[in-house]
Amino acid sequence: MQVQAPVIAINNLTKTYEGGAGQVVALANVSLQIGAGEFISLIGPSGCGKSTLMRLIGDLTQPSAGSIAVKGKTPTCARRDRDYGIVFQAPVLYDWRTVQRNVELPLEIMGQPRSERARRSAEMLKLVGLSEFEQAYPRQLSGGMQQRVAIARALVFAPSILLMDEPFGALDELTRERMQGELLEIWARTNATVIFVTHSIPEAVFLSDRVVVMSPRPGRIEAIIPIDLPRPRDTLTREDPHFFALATEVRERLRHS
Amino acid sequence: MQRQKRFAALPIVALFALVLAACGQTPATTSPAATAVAGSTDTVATMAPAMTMAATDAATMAPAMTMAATDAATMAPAMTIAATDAATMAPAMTSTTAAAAPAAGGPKDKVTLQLKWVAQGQFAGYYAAKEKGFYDAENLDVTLRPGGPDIVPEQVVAGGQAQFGLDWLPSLLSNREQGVPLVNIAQVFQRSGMREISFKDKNINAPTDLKGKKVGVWVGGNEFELYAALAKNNIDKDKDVSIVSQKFDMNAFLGGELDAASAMTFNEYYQVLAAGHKPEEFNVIDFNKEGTAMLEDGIFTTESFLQDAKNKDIAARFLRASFKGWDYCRDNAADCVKIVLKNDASGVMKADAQRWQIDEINKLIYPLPSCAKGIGYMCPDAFKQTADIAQKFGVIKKAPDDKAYTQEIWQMASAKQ
Amino acid sequence: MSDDLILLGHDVPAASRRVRPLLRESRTFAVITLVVVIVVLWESAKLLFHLPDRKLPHIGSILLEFGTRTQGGSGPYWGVLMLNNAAATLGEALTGFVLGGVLGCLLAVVFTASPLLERGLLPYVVGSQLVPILAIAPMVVIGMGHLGAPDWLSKAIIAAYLTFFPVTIGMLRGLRSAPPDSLPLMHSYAASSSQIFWKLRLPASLPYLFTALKIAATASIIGSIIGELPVGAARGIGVVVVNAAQYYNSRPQNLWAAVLVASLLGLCFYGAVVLAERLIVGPQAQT
Amino acid sequence: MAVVQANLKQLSPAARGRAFAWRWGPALATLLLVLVLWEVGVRLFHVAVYLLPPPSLIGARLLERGSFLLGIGLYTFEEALWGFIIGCSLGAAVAVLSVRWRWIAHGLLPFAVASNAVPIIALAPLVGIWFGSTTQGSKIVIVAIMTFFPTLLNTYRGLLSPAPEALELMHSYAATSTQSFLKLRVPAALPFLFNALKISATLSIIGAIVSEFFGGPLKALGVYITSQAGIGHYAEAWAAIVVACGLGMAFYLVIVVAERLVMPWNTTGES
Repeated sequence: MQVQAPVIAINNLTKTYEGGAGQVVALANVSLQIGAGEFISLIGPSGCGKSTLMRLIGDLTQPSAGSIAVKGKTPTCARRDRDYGIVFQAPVLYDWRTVQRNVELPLEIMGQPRSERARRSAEMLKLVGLSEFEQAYPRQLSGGMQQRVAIARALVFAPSILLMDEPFGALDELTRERMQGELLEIWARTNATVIFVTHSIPEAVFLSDRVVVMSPRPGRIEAIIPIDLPRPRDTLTREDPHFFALATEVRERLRHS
Repeated sequence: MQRQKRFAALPIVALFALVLAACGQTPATTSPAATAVAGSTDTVATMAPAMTMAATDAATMAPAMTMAATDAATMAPAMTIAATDAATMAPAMTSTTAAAAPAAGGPKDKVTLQLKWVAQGQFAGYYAAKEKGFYDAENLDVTLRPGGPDIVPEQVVAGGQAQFGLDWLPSLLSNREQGVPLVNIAQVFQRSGMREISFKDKNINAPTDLKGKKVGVWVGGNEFELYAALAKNNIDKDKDVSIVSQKFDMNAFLGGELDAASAMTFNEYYQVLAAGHKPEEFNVIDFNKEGTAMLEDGIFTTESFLQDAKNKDIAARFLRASFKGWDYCRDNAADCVKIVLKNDASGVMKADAQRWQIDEINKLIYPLPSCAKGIGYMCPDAFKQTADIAQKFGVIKKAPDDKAYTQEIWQMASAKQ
Repeated sequence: MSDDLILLGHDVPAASRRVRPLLRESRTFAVITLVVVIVVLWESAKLLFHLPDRKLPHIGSILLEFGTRTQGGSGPYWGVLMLNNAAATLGEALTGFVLGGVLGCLLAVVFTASPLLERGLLPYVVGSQLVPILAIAPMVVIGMGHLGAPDWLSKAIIAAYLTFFPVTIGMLRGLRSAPPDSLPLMHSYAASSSQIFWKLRLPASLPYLFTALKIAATASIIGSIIGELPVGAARGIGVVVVNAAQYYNSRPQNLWAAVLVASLLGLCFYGAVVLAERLIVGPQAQT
Repeated sequence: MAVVQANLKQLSPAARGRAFAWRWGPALATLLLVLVLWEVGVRLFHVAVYLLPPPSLIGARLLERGSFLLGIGLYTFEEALWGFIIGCSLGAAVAVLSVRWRWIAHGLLPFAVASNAVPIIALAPLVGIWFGSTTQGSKIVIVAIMTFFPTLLNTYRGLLSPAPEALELMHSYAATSTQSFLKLRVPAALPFLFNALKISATLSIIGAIVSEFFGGPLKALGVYITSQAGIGHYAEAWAAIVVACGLGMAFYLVIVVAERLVMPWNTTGES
């Protein structure tokens, strides 16, 4: 769990927006080091800046002050090097593409040959358990299946960093737990570093190596809680007293924020 | 809260709708009346009290009174149904009006004349009759209803929105054959004003030269003089020439699209001259000379209208006053130009054009041909020529019966004069 | 097909609404720029290609036309006459707008209440717009006249014919636009169907209704001109267009000016509906 | 929703027949009812032919002059088609430019909206003066103007329709702007474009007929309608109007079929 060579190094990051009623400080002086292959959850109440932090890492928005280094590069360079796979709360699949072609989309943009694309997408769809649905259109799938396609699409080009913004937020509890298990299995087979934004305490505890608790107005880090539950984690993990203890700690921290 | 606010605003929507409705009514109800009465303020002054009541206070109108308001254009829908068709007039009222001698007060007879085209010099006689009080003197309240590019006066009259209409005889015959019982009561234009003109360089000196050319004509009733001239010269209008529908302006002709174009002497011909051309630049085919001229503007009404003796009287008075209007324009062309311009709601017309128009129109009426016993007289031979040509060239399938025109009204009009 | 007639009413994409004040400024600027560009292009094209007035009169002479006097120099100014004609057209259009608007709303309410009627009639509501109304305008005027309608009403009915369609479609969408859970909510209050209509469906439909009314406003002007032009009338823009076209060779600026007035009339009516929308639906209303 | 669609395809023939009957039955019944009432009403009340000919008479003329009417219909359709092609492609092209350079949009879109207020019928004589009132040119230009603005507005909206996340996704792949345009904006705009094409299809037929009102050869549908109505041949005029409606509907349906072929994923685009 030790952070030696951080993949992502965030220093004194500040982000302000010009709002209707003057400036809104979304993030104030946030510093965080994330190690290679680490699974980090960002948790906090609405408006604590957790999504903003993720978007800053992913080069989807620019910081007002402070710095981010991703593998020693700026986020923009990292993005150009295709280091990021992003999954949003909504699956954001392209209606006009079949499941297979949705998964192939990033490879297409990166100019991979057709055969390679087909191979990789088949592999990814197998990983998320959707091999039978290659030729289906997104609208023909359920919400959970669509989100699995989105995950397959995010992983298909083997990005080193996976940014997930409440990806299971819209799913029902059982599907959500199953997806969490699947996500851990997939993650185990890749070497990706995951930054996972969530509202759910059990979800954060179950998935993460460390849970970053954030507080609002202005957004800052309240606490970083290491999760020392053994891996691989499964249904039994959720019933472990230590799991409850960690969840309680996160809850306490959140309440104080 | 937002929803509440929207809901609270609903009365405003309703109010807005009401205001819109009110605005919609105001100009519309006043417009026909305003133009119809324009310039003849004395109309109102000479109106009998009873009539004023009937026309203004719709709510208190007794059923028997509806006939007094025959002017469909100024009426609200509910009233007009009973009012438009003069043939259905209440017997009680018939006696009153029939007894009314010309200019002897009493309720004025409201009638409408459907013109063939927009207000212009072509109809100067009717506008003059109205403006100069000739209709008033005959105890008539006449509305002149302007036409448009696609209005067919025959249909308006048959539909009951006007008692009298103005159109070319072949068109009347064609409509009559389609089962529309119309009858010509006066033939105002004794000569054809229609020409087929072309620039000299097209070398079109006679109808035979139209072969292979692009020839413009007004379709929908005014094409038959040309068709007859073509047929007379053994030219198949569907194969040997390219007939093109030309619309209310000479731009296609001046722009070089058409080899030849139809032009009325009083209107389109002037327009090409006004565009800066000289008469000597054109070849003109005159259907009068080609022997395919047909009778143009004539006054007609429905057979059913004339079934009532009282209506015959109205028609006779209408003709008498209209003829007086034409005579006035023959003698006072300059004044008639002013009258026409005053009635041009569009404000587009210029005095010189209308002067030309009235002068040319006068040539179509005067001097009266030898067969005519007076202005508006239908010469039987002229009728026969038009009917023959119309039949020969497919405007109508069989010869018109003798009810297509009547001289009776014309005789009534001239007898009392 | 229905959707996009409605879409025609919007012009500001949802995403850019956030930056409204900035956008509006740049928009005003862009519009002014474009007007200037058009004027410059117009006049320079005339100069460069030696376009005669018959093809393209000077902008100045078109505008000056409004200040000339009619009836051989002794009558009212042409601009005044044009106002008179515009008022006649507007009167018909307003009547048609109200008639068509009411009919459209009624149809939409009936269709919402009865799926059977919707399936039976809606295809013909859509199909009605396939009929070339200009071609049958004379028949409409004569037919309506036969039934006793005065001339202006026949023209208003033609305007209503073009107006009711977007209103029906827009209102239908609007009445169905209530958020999915709001209906069960109303049911939970044991609301009567008329309460549901007045408190939920109708307020929810207002934005859609106004979008449709904006289209209907311009359609009603077009409709009344279509009624006037082929059939003739005592007054109206359609009459001016026919007359001006007839005398185009001697005075081309008349026709251009008439088209200008017709367009302004449509724009003003459109603007009036936008204004009403702001007042009734509130400032969040889209343009 | 997805499940429902899957089921529709698996329905038994009988059930599909019932679904079809429910979908179109009321409309067909209305048509029959209207035709019967029209015919009976005209005969019962002795409505004059020049007011409203009975449907049987219109039908008879339609059969009698079918090939002729279709011939003149095709002449008019040719104008509509060319105007449609020019207007729609220009509209789509300007929409693309407007998305690329927003100042074009800011300057042009208010005019596009305002253009709805311009009565094209008032403009027609001017177009005739420029492009020839009796030739096909002016008709094509009028149809092009009529179809240009709806296509422009709809395509523009369609190109701007992708959700911000969809654009961010492209951004995260470091896609070039051409790539995001071709792979995201263009396909996302297709439903909007097809909606515009559907409106334009019917508008183009109407537009061609309206412009023929201002002059044209006898073999044009619009000229035929007005000329026949002018000499009291109402059944002929109505038969031609039926042909015009039929052409508009056929053109519309062609676009609907094209839409289904081009956008197999879009199964909800019916109206």
